[in-house]
Amino acid sequence: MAEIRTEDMVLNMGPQHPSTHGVLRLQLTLEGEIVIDVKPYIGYLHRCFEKHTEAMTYPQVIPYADRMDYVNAMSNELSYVIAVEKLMGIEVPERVEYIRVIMSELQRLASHLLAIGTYGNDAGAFTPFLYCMATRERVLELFEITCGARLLYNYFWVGGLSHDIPVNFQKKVKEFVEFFKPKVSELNNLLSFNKIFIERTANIGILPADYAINAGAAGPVLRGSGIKFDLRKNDPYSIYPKFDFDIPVGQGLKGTVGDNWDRYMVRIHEMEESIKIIEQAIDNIPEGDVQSQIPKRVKPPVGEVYARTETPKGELGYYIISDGSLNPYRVKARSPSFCNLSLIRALSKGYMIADVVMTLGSLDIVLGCIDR
Amino acid sequence: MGILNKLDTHIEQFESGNIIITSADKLLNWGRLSSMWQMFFGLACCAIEMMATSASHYDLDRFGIIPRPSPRHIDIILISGTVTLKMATRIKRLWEQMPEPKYCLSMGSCANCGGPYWEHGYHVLKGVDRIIPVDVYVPGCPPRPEALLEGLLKLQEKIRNQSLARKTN
Amino acid sequence: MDIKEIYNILKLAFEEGIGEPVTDKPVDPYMIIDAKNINAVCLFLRDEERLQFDYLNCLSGVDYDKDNLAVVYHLSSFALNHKLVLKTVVPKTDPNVPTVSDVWAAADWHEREAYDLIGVIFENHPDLRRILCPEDWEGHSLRKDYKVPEFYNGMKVPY
Amino acid sequence: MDKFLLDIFGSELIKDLIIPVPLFAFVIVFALYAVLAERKVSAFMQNRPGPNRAGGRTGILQPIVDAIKLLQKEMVLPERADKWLYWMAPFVVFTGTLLGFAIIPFSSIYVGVDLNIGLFYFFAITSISVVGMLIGGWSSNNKYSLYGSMRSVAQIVSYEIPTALAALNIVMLAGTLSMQKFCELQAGGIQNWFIFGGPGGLSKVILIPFLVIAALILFISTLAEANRTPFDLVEADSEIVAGVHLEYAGMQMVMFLFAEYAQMFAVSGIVVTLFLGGWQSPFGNAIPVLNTPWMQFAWFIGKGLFFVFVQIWLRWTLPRLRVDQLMQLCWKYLIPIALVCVFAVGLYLVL
Repeated sequence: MAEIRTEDMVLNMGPQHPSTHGVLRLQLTLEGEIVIDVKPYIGYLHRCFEKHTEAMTYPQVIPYADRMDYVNAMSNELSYVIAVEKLMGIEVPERVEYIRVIMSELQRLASHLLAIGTYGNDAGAFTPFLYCMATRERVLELFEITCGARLLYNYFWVGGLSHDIPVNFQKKVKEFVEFFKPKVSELNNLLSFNKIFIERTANIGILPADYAINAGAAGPVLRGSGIKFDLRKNDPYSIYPKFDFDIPVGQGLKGTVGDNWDRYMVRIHEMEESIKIIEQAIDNIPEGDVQSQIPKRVKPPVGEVYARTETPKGELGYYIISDGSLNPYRVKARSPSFCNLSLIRALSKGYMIADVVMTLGSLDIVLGCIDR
Repeated sequence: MGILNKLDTHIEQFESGNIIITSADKLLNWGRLSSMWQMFFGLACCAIEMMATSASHYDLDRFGIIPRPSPRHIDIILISGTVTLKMATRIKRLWEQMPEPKYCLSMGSCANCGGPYWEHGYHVLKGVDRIIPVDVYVPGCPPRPEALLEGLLKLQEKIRNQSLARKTN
Repeated sequence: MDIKEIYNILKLAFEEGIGEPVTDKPVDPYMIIDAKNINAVCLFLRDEERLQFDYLNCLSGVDYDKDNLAVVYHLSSFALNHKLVLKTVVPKTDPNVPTVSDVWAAADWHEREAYDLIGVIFENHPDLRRILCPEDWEGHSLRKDYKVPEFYNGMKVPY
Repeated sequence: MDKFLLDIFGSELIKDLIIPVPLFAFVIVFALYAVLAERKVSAFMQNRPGPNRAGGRTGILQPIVDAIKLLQKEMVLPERADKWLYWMAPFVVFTGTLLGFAIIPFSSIYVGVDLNIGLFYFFAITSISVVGMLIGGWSSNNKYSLYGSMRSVAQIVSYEIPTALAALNIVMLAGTLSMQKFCELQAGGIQNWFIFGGPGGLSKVILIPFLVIAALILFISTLAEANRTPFDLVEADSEIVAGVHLEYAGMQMVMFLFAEYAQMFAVSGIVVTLFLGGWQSPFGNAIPVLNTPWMQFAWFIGKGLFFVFVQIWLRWTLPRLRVDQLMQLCWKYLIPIALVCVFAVGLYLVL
């Protein structure tokens, strides 16, 4: 009998595909349903962030930093302003620090809610997505009363804030915290401990700890592999040392340490921790002027700085080179999604098409952050 | 409008304002405007607001707008975000894959004219209308969900005034 | 561990190609390493018991000055919780730097990005292609002398 | 009914032409409004209003509007598609489903055709839609469609087995394959439904657990045959975009959708007929008003719609399975359990 010739199927997923979370293109080489190789192609949202920074003054870069990782704009701003403040040696008032921490933790909630919701959608459950979006809407409401914008805020400025929090902000946040607490268990009942969902996520896309470090994984992806590393604790910035919170890590409860379910669960637990931080911070906001330290002209001395913060996606670092003028000489953003996405190839070999989708969702990428 | 264009030759004989044509127009327009299926497709920041608009709080389903994953099933494409040069050819192809009658709504400054990337964005297409025809522009960076809804209502208005007999684009 | 101590350790291990640490400018001190040494130095930094730089935070390509390009490595260690900045400077006419993607897998995409935007060529890189810009893009866009093209594939680029 | 129509028209041919008309109308109306029901039910489950512009607050005209719009859509023939097969596929799929309706007993006076091998016919004829899906997926010349059709074939063919095994229990108990006979046998109230052992003495009690399990298996596997979540791998949005009907536009896509929604009711009809008394009132003849032929329509359709609701409910609650897990569920769980049920019922009948 003549030998039957077989060919691998090459399937292009994206740049427009419901579950690539934006404009990512994955080139899958398939053998039936089994994935032999994945080649990610990025750059479909390359908006020249780094070129823009060279033409803008330092404060003008903040809105562009917003637009990098557009689902957690506050954290992006925080990272950038901390970098510039470090370069200029500015000490910001404590009130500003408190507000920044509260805002970035709220932003963490919003970002994780979106990540979890879209993850449910990847698994085929559409309802959790809408539940998460409805909860997220309440967070956006808080941002809206503070700075008027829902998504991209330009709220943190170098040395301060664009304006103070509104009068009833603390009351609203407390109301929100009370509203949010039962939502986590609701989400657990709806999705996390669903038998089918566990079947779909546990033991899939296992990321060993040593490879996670070597490949530069960050944030929940790193912690999902069981590494207790969080910049808020390990390389503290702002006033995080003042707060008491845990670092959730993946424990392999339903499968192996570092599988999709662990990464997912780390996000659920992080939301609980964020609520803890907000509760501790909201009552202790000191009085003060949020704009007293804002410099008239942001003109850092010649030098360079690499500042990193823990965004919901992981370590976001800005490497800024200043040549002493009003514009940065070079700004390079080390985006967490960029490093996390580069893992997809190693994580999805040998699994099925449906698993690639789930693994991609568990990495929680935002293309704006990857392509910049 | 492809199908409308084809019909054009046959109904030239009717004067515009013919009572049968007008009623048929109304019915057909009503069908198109009340059931605009959109593409399950987002580009950038605006996509998040688009998702928020179709979620429970604002609920696009009220207007009969549901997301469909395939370009063959849809009537309206929401260009939600920055169109880069690398993506532009793909968007053009998507547009060509959509069956007539089709509409395009450009959401946000980036899709309208390049937005904040207009000057130094060497890799950004300065407005999606350079590659595909746009029916409604929604300004904002990003537009609030209310603004997107307003844009969709404007598009409905536009469809309402279209006609089999006379082309209004 | 202080950058001075790291310098001393490196100085003992490598005879040449390790620059004096620059500490006078704010904020991060750095060392300039010769391009030809960079892979060996990085491997040493990762595997040396006292240093253990197991994590590559960031790898940036920089248009350093009129004639030179630079690659900047931000390293940190999980085990010992210290940081280090390395630089390597190459002329624009011959921008060849050995890859470190065999030392840290994280460097793979960062190097492709630096190649794409700055034009540093990483020797022995497994898959050195453009990553952000399209394959047929011309020029390296983050160079200071970069000119925006008039047209790309028939689409007008400037506003 | 046959006799009545024959008396009026006096011709077999006209009678045969008239009989399917209400059936066809029912399928179309049901499919249209099942789409609306899905949107409304999902809206209710997701705290949102759902369609409420076309036709007032209830959105009652939304399906009509969708239909008007889809009629205006351009028919697209993808480049390099196999033209004839491409045009044919939606019709094959829809016809296969529609033919299945022929033996669904809506009432004691109305059934498309009361075949003596009705159930067997149903399983045979609905498999035609698999062929349609295979044709559609292949001829579209799209890899996603191809994956969708391959999945659909694997899935539907596998799930035929547990479906047939679960139905076999009732066939053995009833000793017939005729759909009307199944219903007639379950007369006399809820205790005589086959899910509760069917008509018989006290000894039937030992059958009840097996039959409940068989009913569940039948429901689950028919869910898979109708390609509904959690088994909607054929059109899994997040993996293979829309699967088989990815390349179809306008009315052709509607044919696929109609087939899917019609199939939902058809499989519910099978579950209802086999296990839940078909068109029998749960009160038997205790309340004769509720058991007139016209009320039987209401009972049957009501029971059917309940299962359709359950299908929608599941769809908006559960994530979907993976391909291998789907097969695992079928071959490792459903088939062995169904076999146990068959043995138990057989043993009972022998003894």
